[in-house]
Amino acid sequence: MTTSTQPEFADTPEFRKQIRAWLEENCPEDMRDGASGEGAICWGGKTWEFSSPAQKLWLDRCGAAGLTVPTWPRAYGGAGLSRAQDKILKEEIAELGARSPLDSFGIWMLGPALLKFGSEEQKQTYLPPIARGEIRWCQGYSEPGAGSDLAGVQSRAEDRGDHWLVNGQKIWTSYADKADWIFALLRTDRDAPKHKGISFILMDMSSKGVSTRPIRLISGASPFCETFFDDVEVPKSQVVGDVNRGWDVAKYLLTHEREMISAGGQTMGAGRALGAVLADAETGQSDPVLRADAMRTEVDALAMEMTLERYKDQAEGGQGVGDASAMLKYAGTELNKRRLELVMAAGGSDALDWDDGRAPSWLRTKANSIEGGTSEVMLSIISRRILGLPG
Amino acid sequence: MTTSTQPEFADTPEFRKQIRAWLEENCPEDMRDGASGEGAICWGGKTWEFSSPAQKLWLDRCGAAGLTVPTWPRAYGGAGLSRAQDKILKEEIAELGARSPLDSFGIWMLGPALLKFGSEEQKQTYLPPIARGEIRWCQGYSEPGAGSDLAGVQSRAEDRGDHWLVNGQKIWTSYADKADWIFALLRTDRDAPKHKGISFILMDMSSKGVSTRPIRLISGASPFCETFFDDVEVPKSQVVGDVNRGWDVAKYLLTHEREMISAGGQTMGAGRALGAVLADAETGQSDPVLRADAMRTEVDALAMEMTLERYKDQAEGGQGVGDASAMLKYAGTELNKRRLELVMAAGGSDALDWDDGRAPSWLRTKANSIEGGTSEVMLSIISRRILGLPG
Amino acid sequence: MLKLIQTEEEIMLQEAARGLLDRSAPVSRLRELRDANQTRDDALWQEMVDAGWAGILVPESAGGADMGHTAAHVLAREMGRTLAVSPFLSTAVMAATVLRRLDDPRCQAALAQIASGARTYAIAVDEGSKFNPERIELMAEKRGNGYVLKGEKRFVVDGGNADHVLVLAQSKDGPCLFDLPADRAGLRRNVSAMIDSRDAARLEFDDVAVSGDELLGAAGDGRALLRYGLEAGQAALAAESTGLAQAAFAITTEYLKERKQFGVTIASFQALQHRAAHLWCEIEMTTSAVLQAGRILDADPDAATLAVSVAKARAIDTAQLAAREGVQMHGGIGMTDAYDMGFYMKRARVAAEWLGDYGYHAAQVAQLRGF
Amino acid sequence: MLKLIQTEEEIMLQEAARGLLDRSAPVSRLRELRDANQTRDDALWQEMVDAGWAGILVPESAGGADMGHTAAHVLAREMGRTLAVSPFLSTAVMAATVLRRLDDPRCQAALAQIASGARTYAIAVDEGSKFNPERIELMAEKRGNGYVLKGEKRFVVDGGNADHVLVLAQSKDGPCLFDLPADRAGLRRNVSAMIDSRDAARLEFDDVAVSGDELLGAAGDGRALLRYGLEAGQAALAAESTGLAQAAFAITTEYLKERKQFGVTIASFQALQHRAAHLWCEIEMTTSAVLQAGRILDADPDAATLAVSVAKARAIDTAQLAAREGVQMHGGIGMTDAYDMGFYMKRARVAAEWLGDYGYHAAQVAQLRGF
Repeated sequence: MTTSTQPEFADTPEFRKQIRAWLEENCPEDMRDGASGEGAICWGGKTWEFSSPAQKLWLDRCGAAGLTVPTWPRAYGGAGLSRAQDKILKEEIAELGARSPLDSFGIWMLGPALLKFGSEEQKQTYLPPIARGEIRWCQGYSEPGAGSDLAGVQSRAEDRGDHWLVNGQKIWTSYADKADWIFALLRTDRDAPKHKGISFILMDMSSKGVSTRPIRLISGASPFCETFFDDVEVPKSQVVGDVNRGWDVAKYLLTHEREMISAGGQTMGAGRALGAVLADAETGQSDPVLRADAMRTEVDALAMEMTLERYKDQAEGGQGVGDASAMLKYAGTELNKRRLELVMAAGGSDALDWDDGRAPSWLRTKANSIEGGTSEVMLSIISRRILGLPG
Repeated sequence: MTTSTQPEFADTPEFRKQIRAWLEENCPEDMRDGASGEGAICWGGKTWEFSSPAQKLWLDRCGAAGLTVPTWPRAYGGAGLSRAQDKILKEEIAELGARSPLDSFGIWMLGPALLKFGSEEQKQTYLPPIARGEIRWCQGYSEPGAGSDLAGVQSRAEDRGDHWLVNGQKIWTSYADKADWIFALLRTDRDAPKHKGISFILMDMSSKGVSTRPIRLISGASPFCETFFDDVEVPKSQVVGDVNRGWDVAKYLLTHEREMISAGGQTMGAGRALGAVLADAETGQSDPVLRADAMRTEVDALAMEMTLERYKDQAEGGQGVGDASAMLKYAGTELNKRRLELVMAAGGSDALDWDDGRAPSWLRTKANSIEGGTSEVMLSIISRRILGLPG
Repeated sequence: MLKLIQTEEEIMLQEAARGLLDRSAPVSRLRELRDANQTRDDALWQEMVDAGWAGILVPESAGGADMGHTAAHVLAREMGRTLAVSPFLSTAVMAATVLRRLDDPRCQAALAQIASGARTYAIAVDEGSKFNPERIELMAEKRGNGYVLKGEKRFVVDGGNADHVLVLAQSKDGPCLFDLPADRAGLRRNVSAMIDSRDAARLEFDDVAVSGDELLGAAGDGRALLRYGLEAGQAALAAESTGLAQAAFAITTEYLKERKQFGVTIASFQALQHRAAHLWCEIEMTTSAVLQAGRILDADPDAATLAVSVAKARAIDTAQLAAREGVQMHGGIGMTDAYDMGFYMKRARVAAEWLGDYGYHAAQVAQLRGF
Repeated sequence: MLKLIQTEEEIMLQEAARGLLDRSAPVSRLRELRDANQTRDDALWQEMVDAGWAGILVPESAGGADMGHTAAHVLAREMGRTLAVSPFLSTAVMAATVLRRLDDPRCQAALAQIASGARTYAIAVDEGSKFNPERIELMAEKRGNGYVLKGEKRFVVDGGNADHVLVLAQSKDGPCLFDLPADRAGLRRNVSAMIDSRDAARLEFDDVAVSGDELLGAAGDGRALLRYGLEAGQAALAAESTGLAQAAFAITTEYLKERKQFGVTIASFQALQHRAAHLWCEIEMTTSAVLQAGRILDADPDAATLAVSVAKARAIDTAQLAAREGVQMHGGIGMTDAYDMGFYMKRARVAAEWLGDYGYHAAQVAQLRGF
């Protein structure tokens, strides 16, 4: 699956020089503005409309070089970089101000799951199109009424001999209306204990019987959808891992997701901005309540930053973050909520205008401590797995 | 049991005039300084040493008039005042700055319990000496290791035909080393469900086999004691209410106690003082953190005051406080802890000197949310009985 | 004396109010208005007028019910429960409180207009992003018998729909309060899309001519006069926020009892129980503060500042906590626009800023308590 | 680079420290000292000296181990766990950090005295009830080659027992830092009964003569010079407070697992579980901040203020929370003097004031972050 043009990156002290040269040569000027917001993201997929020819060129070149998924094996569309090389690559990308060529749930979620649990054939089939941005994936975990109890999956896949027959409903499926495929948890054994009867199944969203409906949040339009399955036929080969052992895959991905959300929670409205927020506020100097809240939040935000740094250092030192990811998720998202409460308080009545933009961000943060595992679930994980308290 | 000198107070508009005249005539000058601290309290009892002849005179006169326990029936040493009269009495006492003639657990706790659950003979025997300050009582509820589970009483009273044989240990028995008698919860049926095998028993502290040991707290010396019973013989007549139904008495007194503690928690370090605390603080103007904490505490203290006022008004209007006493207990004691944290922060290093006096008060407040039912127990009571949540 | 319990009359009023609002102004009505880009509900206001609510603070001589602030708070609290949209606070509470302080036939007439539903008001105070009636820069320049107003007012709640505006302006004689029709030449109203789907506007005064008759009270007395209205509004908004908190809390505890997770109702989780119990305590304390503010406004309005600020500070804090806990305890569904909790959160945020935020009112308390 | 993970060397140091302290300075030792009205433990200090701790920041040329601030924090954290009583912070951290900045044979000699255990120090800064090195009024008047000191210092931790004192004074040339023996004529030490049963004193300087040799660095540079020592002390105190929090938390979670109420261990109550988990998160975040402060003090002490203030603010907040939760979760027994938790609470309160309270350090952070 590797293309003939794919460069070989050597794991030597020369790597930094080599990758810098590659980036200099291949990254279009327009992709060097360091932009990272929603508008700058390239999600890829069959229906993707590139924002510019440069965006397409940048994706194609990175995809061909395996640099959309640098640490994946070359055989599956990656560049086979080591962790250390990947770090250098990221530094050089930051140095150049290059945009990310491609972001997707395929890269963040399904890829790692397939690399760990997929069959060789599945890896060959699904990974390279992810790497090249050809297929866009969405995830189907949550169901209406299940909430924190992710294993309470009711949507079912019935074994019909040569195929699964899928019926049910998923919720909080981000970008399901734009995705080409979905990876979903489905109940394949209704009699087994709830964690033992679930399978991790891949489905083509263009299959007959699949439909989606966007969800409006209190913060406005959102990428979230409800997704409905009505007698959808799915080939038997599209189960990842063993049938009825899908919970293992899900658990693996959940820890992975928590780490990402906690890191993301931190960057939303970066720490640096808080000083400016308060400096701009009409009562930023005169109101001790606002000021004290900001001081506390700033102290905690810095400690959070240092904690993310420490855990990254630990991970590089080979110590996994493990269950402590629950702490990052909990503390990061709760902090982010406090930050945006402060932004609203500092903004006063100006921030009450919907068009001002602060209010939607503020309301959106209220979901941070719900999505990807609620704060309550995180505290229970810490209590049980780290502190060893019963329950 | 009424003395011949006991005045008749009429429940008429004339009452205020009448009681004012009585107070003017009977309250010694030295007892009109409005003092209410520990040093000013008259606890009474066999071993009580009066701080002055005026203290004794004031107790004797009030005792004779039934005004140590104004709302108790005249037959048991009270003045038989109505609730409205009692309120007028308190107003006139405050107006004159008269000290309380007598405080005791007999008045606050045992009296109400006997009036509700005691036999006629028990009322005749025990109430008048309480009213006259002749017998000082202490309470024996808690046991080492029982904590919030007050019904987990292990100390036992065995039926020996003509008497109970009492063995066991009580803790947190305030002033047990100075009390003449104790009212205690003792297990009288070890086979019954835990709430059904407890009796409410009165014991003479001078009985053979009773001993006490004071408890030192983190805040220093305290009135609390451990009390030990080693084969103590107690007459059968000294059970209040039915044998094995002592929990009913205890529950009644617990609600009563909660209301008192929450009201007391509020008056410890009165609201008015907080402004002065902060005005005196070296960084009271310049530190937004200290200032914001003080502002929040002051706002909440005022709301707490208004809440106590509202509940008093409700009680006078005939609506009982009931389970909401758990709220008063919880909110009042948590607030008091915050207040004293603030006093310490405002005081800076000056307050770190033990002899300065602020630190012992601060440490003492930490017990407020434990004694008389922990904050956690209060929240559970609210959750279950007021909100109707399961558990 | 000032009893902090509701009278039977107040309890009856509350029951009547709840009936009217549940019928004519449930949260679903706010949703309809929002979806239709509407910020006024004339039919509802007419119902309120018919029920005598517009005249709750209007003297009987001007056709009002004259029931006092505590009664107005009963209504405001019920409106907070269903997030009713109406000019009640601006018109029936704030404007009426100001107008009735003046012994002036024009004010009597204005009060009659309020009570009959013929006129609604908005109060224009803020000029920055924070409530600060001490810093007024909108200029009133004397011209002939009248004045010319120049400047800008922001966050004028009900400002887009009101018939009249009370405007606090600065003149060389000191602060002046004017009562003028909102359609006066030179006055431009820019309506903003407020997060709680109600009406607020930015008012631009571009040489707006007002007559001497439109000055309320004496020149220089404007701020002192308006203060009665502002404090009445703050207390009523505290009452509304308390109702909001109570409703959000009731919805949440109901949900806790129904919702199952891991095979049991989530109401059985002790961590949620304790948080719910704590929130209930907060609401109880706030309820007391609002009752106290109402009693003092009725008995001695010149001494009400402390109680009003305690009530407003507590109520907006409590309402926001109730909304936050409401969303979090509901989980994902609480985040959806299809569910009502978001409306409670947005209204609580607006109440947190309108007529003074927590810091403003806590500072009032600190000052009055000597620090 | 500045890795926020402990090196193997640091882990070994920690294990050795824990062994020594568990053996020679458990909390029961503090209790013994308290009951005997003692605030010094010479045998323990000698053990620390023998283990090289007194010289942890002393250059090897002066007989020290020169292991850096992060290593000093490892020791401080372990001392916090058992509430060890020693002049470590004042002497080995603060005084050593100041003295080693000067290229001066007398300072070399002083450092050698510190490392050998021959001399202990106290740092005299505060003059009011709050830490404020910017406001110094103790006067240093030039007299001949030397100075005369007049004034008062308060809350001088270790001030009753130390051999030497570093004193920050005001001269007409600006702030001066002096190093003088504590038994100098005219210097009176009033030892106070500090709540954590350690040594703190009020120092009265009644025309105390100091020689020009006793001035550290140049006249006018005193505050800048002392700042290095103060920041080192603040960070080490943050480390000590983190150890305190960890120990209080460990005792508490053990108790939760053992203690039964209503027939089950109280560890099974979800409300307590969530509070314990929250506290654990707080301790983790604080641990990161202390690690960061140590790394920066070692790498670039001129840029350490932000990290040090974050660490100190976080650590004293966390330690106090851990102590409060410790007492509350233990219930009645936690309130008794016979149980250790009260000692943790008292030490945490002293740490909260010493070298700057939360407000002081949060203000430093705000200033450095531009608001």
